[in-house]
Amino acid sequence: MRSKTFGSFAEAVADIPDGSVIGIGGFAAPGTPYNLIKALREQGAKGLTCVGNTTGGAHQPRMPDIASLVENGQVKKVIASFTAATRPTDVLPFTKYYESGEVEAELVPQGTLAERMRAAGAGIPAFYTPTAVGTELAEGRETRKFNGREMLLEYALPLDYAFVRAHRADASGNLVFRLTQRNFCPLMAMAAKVCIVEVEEDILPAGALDPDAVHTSGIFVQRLVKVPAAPEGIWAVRREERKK
Amino acid sequence: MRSKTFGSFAEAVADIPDGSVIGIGGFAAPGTPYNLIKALREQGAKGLTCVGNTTGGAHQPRMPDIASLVENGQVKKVIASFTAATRPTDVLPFTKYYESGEVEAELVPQGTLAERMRAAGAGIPAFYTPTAVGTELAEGRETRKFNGREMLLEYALPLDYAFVRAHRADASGNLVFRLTQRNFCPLMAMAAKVCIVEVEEDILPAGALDPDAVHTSGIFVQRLVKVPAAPEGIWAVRREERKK
Amino acid sequence: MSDNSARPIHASAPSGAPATGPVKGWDRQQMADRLAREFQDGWLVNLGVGIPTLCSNTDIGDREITYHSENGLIGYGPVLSAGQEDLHLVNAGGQNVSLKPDSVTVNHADSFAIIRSGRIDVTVMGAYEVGANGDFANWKVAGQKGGGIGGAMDLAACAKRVFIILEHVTRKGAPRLVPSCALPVTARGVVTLVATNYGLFAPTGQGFRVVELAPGMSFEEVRAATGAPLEG
Amino acid sequence: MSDNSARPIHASAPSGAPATGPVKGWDRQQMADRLAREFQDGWLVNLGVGIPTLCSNTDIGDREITYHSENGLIGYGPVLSAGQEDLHLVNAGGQNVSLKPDSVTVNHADSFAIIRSGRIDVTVMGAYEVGANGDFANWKVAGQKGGGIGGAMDLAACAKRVFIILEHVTRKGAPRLVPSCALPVTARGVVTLVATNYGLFAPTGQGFRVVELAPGMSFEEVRAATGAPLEG
Repeated sequence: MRSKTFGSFAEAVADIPDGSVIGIGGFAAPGTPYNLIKALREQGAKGLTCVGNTTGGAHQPRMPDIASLVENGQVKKVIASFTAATRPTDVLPFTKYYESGEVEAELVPQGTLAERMRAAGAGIPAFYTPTAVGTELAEGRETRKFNGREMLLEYALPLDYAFVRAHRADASGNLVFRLTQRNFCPLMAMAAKVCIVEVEEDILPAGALDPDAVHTSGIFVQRLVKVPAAPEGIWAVRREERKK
Repeated sequence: MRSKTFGSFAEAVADIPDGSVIGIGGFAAPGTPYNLIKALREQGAKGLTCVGNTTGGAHQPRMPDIASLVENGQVKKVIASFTAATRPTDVLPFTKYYESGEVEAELVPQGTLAERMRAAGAGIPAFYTPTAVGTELAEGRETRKFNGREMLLEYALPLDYAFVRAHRADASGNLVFRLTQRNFCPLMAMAAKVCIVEVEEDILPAGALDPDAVHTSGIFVQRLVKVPAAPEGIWAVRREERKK
Repeated sequence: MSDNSARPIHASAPSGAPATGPVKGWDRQQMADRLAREFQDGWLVNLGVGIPTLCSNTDIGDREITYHSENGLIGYGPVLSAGQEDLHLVNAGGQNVSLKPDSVTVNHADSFAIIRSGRIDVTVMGAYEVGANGDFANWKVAGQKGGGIGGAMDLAACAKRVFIILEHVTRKGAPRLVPSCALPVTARGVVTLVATNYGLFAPTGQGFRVVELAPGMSFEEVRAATGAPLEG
Repeated sequence: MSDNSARPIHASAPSGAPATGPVKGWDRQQMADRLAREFQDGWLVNLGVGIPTLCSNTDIGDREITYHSENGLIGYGPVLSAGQEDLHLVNAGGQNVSLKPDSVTVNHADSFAIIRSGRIDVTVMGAYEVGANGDFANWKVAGQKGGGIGGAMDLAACAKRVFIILEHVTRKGAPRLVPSCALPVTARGVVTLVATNYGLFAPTGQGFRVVELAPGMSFEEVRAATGAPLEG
């Protein structure tokens, strides 16, 4: 089997061209591919469309997130369920770039965002959902009644690349996530042409994972990079900071 | 916690009314709820709509299957991906009832059948698919082009009841399937108002299953019945027959 | 699953109103408690970030509630203190929660399948405004470009019941219970129960029916602070 | 993953044609072998029930092929003999197959997500008829009410390539390679390669191009048995 394992984050993201559409997994910390985002910031690709639940929070210390790519001038557009925090007093690093018009954004309800990527990965070009009917997000858009209830037409959201973080992987790219680390990650893997995974544990030989307990099949996974020990592994930084 | 465990298959199916829409899990033998089908045949509900991949094969010995409910006069309509075998010389027990007009049938491509139940369980009233475009199944139906490709509109398929067979379950109804036993079972559980499960192993206390390795959450599962040892467990019958 | 029953009920002053001598109105925990007492045995409940989270502190006896978090967590227990937490396990607010014996994790599409298919018995959310017509607004403030939706629109459109917790008036004293929302709505006609620091209310279409007044609040006082007709 | 390389190539007589002295045409295994040799390294392959299953017996050297079975099995190995089988593990034909080290199971919706999203590099199926226009028919015979679709329509509409294996003529000698199908089609314009007992052919729109003739078959002989123009 051709190895899917890359020796560094830099190598794993080296060929990503300008203008790519990249899904960034994670919900809060779990599943967020901090190392891959950091590598992409160093790689420098521009004109990116980044898809994620959020653009990153206002927490200190700052972690590598979509907003950090925005700050680095690499992002043209963001597709997310937040362009601002729910609490008006929390100011997200991203928000000013959007408000000033430097970066475009498409605001999508979280479940619709997940389902649009699942649809892309399932060959479904479009589907109907009750979510957002009657809101500003549905203005001027196509709706249709099913069983008397108005539904909004939503389109698949395909990705060029998915960046995800998994707990375990085998050499053929089968992935297992731990607890709430899973979130958007399997859907982004399905929706993407190329899925790049940062893996917390040592990459296992094929056969080490229970076939019934794999969350993402290796047919959706092209590249694996082992997360090094702290402090390079980044995660630990936040853990240490939290202890203070 | 209110117990979801029933003492017998008869009790678990006792209240199923005439006219119910029932999904029957399984693909070939794995996942097929033979014991529940047998109990439903004894229970006698009529005017049923049965949903499954097939109506059952021509194999001997006959196992409890949708066709056996048809033979018993309980079925009004079948929704399946086969009303006849692919090989014209294989005559399915069901086919003659359909050809004579005694039972209606809706023939649905297998992936569309799975996705229609998944949609019902996911609150998606309808979706578009490339499958069956340009075929007899699409005649007179609504299609639409996405990215230049013609797609067929398909509707969610909700169920009143799902009958499935699982390998392990805990007392709260969380299910784990083994190997290809999973097939349609989790989708039928999602699509149904009431999911009834025949469980191969002893029903486990809550906490015995890895939360990351559960295939169907207990919130989709209402009733559990432990499959008794052979020969009551039925499965073993076929295994023994095969050895002859 | 009332694991939180031993937790103290917060006894802070009513928020949004000065603490003046005798108890007047509900504090944040009491607003949450009042809604939580509506939860029925066996319900699947989704709690929004902020005050709604406090509903899980309420003692509701032996009623079994399963909490659903939209990031793919079905069934979870109390927030854990620093050092005790599992960093792979967070609720929708990013708090490190604990597992229950029957907890299950799923991906985001499966989590919202549960929401969209109407299996959430109640979602409890904060809001800026609630309309007498059952609309509410909680994702965008006036004049803002974009906003913060998260899972709110999915939950609001699809849960069996939508309960709202909010301060009865703004900091400037303007009513938050209004005939119809001025802000962009999150969903239309879905709210069935609203807890404020002044009491518990039900939108009726034309106004708000008083289900219960908080201690020390008079009907007249609440009517004056409500933007839509108050029904006794 | 050519685990089947040690298996003998079947040496039965060409099916659908009498065994007359010198070798003439391909038998079922040889038809399957010829298509399997088109499989490229790394492909994800779905084999239909019947003759297509024989493709997994073919020795294609060190090319790694992953077999997908629509009942939710990604990666599987040879069919096991009675007594050795795991009754929870079947392929799409209901045969008890074996696991490979990287095998994964998924549910039916996830299995068809793989198919519908175009990730199957090739699906190999049997058919009653193939049209020069790339249509094919394999789910319903003439005059039949209903039929047997299974996963064929999903696979045919969505796989990157559709290869067909069928006897060149019917038992009555009528051609199965025709300008366009008389039977209800499974999908339109999708077939790129057809193996028959007479050789390997590619639909061109107007006719069929001969990619390779089976041993002992002449162009003229095949042309006479083909319902659409044969191109050299």
